[in-house]
Amino acid sequence: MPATGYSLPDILRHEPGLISEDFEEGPPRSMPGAAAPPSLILQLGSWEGPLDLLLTLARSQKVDLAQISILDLVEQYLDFIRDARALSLELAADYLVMAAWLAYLKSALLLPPEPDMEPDAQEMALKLQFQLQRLDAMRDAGQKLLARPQLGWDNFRRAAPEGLSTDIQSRYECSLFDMFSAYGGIQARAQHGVHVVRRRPVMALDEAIERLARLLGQTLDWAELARYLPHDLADEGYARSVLASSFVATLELVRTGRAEVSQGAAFSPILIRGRA
Amino acid sequence: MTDSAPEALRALEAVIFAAEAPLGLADLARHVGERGDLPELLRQLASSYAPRGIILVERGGRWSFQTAPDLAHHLRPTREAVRKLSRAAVETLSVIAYHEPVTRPEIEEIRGVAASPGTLDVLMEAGWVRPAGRRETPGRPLQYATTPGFLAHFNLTTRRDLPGLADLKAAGLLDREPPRELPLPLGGREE
Amino acid sequence: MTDSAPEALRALEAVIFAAEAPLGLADLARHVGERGDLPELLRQLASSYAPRGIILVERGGRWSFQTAPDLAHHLRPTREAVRKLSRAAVETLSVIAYHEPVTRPEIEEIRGVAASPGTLDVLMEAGWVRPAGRRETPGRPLQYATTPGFLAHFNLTTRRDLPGLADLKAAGLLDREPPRELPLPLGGREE
Repeated sequence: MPATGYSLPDILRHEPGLISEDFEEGPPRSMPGAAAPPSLILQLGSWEGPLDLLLTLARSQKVDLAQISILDLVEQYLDFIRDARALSLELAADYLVMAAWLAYLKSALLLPPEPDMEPDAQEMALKLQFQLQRLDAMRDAGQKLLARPQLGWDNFRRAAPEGLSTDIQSRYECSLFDMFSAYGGIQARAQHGVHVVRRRPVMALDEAIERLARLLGQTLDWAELARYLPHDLADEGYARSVLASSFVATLELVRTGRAEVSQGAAFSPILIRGRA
Repeated sequence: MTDSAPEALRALEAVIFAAEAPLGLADLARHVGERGDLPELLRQLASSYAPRGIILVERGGRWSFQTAPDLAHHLRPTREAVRKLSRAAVETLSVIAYHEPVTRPEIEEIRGVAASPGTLDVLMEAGWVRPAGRRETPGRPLQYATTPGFLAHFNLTTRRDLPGLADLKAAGLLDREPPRELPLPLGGREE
Repeated sequence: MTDSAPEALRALEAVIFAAEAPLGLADLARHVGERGDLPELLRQLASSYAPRGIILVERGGRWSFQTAPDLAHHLRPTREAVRKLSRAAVETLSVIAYHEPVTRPEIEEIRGVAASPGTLDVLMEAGWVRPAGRRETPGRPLQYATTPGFLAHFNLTTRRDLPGLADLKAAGLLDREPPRELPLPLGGREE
């Protein structure tokens, strides 16, 4: 029993010289036998692999591929390989693998069928014949395709068509509400701007210093800063300005040595007295 | 005309069709051979195409096929793209609507920001704003106003239908409080 | 057919004429509008061009004008010769066209050799072959199929027009496996 348990497609697809070029879509295929270095590959005539050679030999039988004798074909192939070796031609490994497989097929076909043999020899032969027919059909189809009128040779399209395009016309979306709220936004901004810009009644710092210094000169006792502020100021904004300016005035008087300031704790009343 | 004419016409139309540029009589003769009266054949071909969507035209002694001019809109169909107006554009539109005719410096003053150059263009492209003459003041600035298209788009009969400031306020559109002032930590004063 | 038909025909021919590539029904409808029965209008247009030197052809559901094949001799001098395809490329092309969608291992099985790296690239560069999704089998191999450009190049209206397709199918030669009921003409075996 030969050791060739490979199914036919595995053998046919195997090409040692291209083994490094694996396909993106599949894992590397397992290789029967040792990898032959690429230098061993020999293009036998113009055959593209053993199946091509088989097909050429089959066609030499000058019968329909459907009627071909697989046994005769096997003999032809094995003879061919023998002749090639006699001529010391180096054969690519896959031609030899095919030869081994065909020798196995031949013996399987000639011996009484073994019931538990997998795969069945008849089936293998059938598959080989199918593959030969299919390859032949594809070759034939390729030639028929090439015989058809071809664009750019038999007929032509326009060389420089203008092309089509689509003009985009913008339509703007804006609702009445969008517009009103935008205008409202402008008005609100403008009103806010008035708060910032309009000149308000303020007590200037110079005025506060002068006033505080005058009041302090009359007493040397500690007193709350608030007591020195004018009372009953109707304008709250002005009152705040007076408070702020008077506080800064206090600091200025302390800095120049004309007053002392004291605060017991954060946020507790600020006490102030004049220095003689 | 001999009965080879249809063949010559077919060859002529194929050659002119596939050519990279309009072909003169010499080019045509080289491709289809000297068959009869080329100008006459071209006239026949042109008249057979006249009612079609493709026409044969002569320009400066050179012939080419082109599409019939009245079908241009099929070759460049327009597709509407809906775009939202920018905030600046909406604001500018509202200022023009409430203050027209209004000059650009006035728009900028009311909005409180300088107008970007494209804003008025967008409003004019939308068909809502038009130039409305020059104001007879120094510099003669251009004025802008709204269009009938503006009224139509917003379903307004006249500009008088625009709500007044009081209406806007009542609708809550003016109630944008300025930020509250920070409390002063100086104490004393409140008591 | 309403009396708008001639207008629709004119628009159709102008659009197809001006287009840079063959147009499908959806493209055509976008350009000429939904006017009546587009396929019927296209058939009318095609038959009105049939005797001319320019013909209207359908290739893979896309329509284009091209010159009539019998006039090639008038046109060829102006064009470069088409690139010659290698035998492997032609064979690979026919395997893909008749078996699509087909994976690379299947192509190699049918051809009996490993594909050389350049073959599929050449076919894809020519615009005749495209990746056509992955097959949902272990390894999820990429599948290949032909393009409308392939049909256009070889003047095929649809894949059904591939030479001998029906016969090959009937003979079971496009199946993945040999048909079970095939007789066994094993020659010598019977004696």
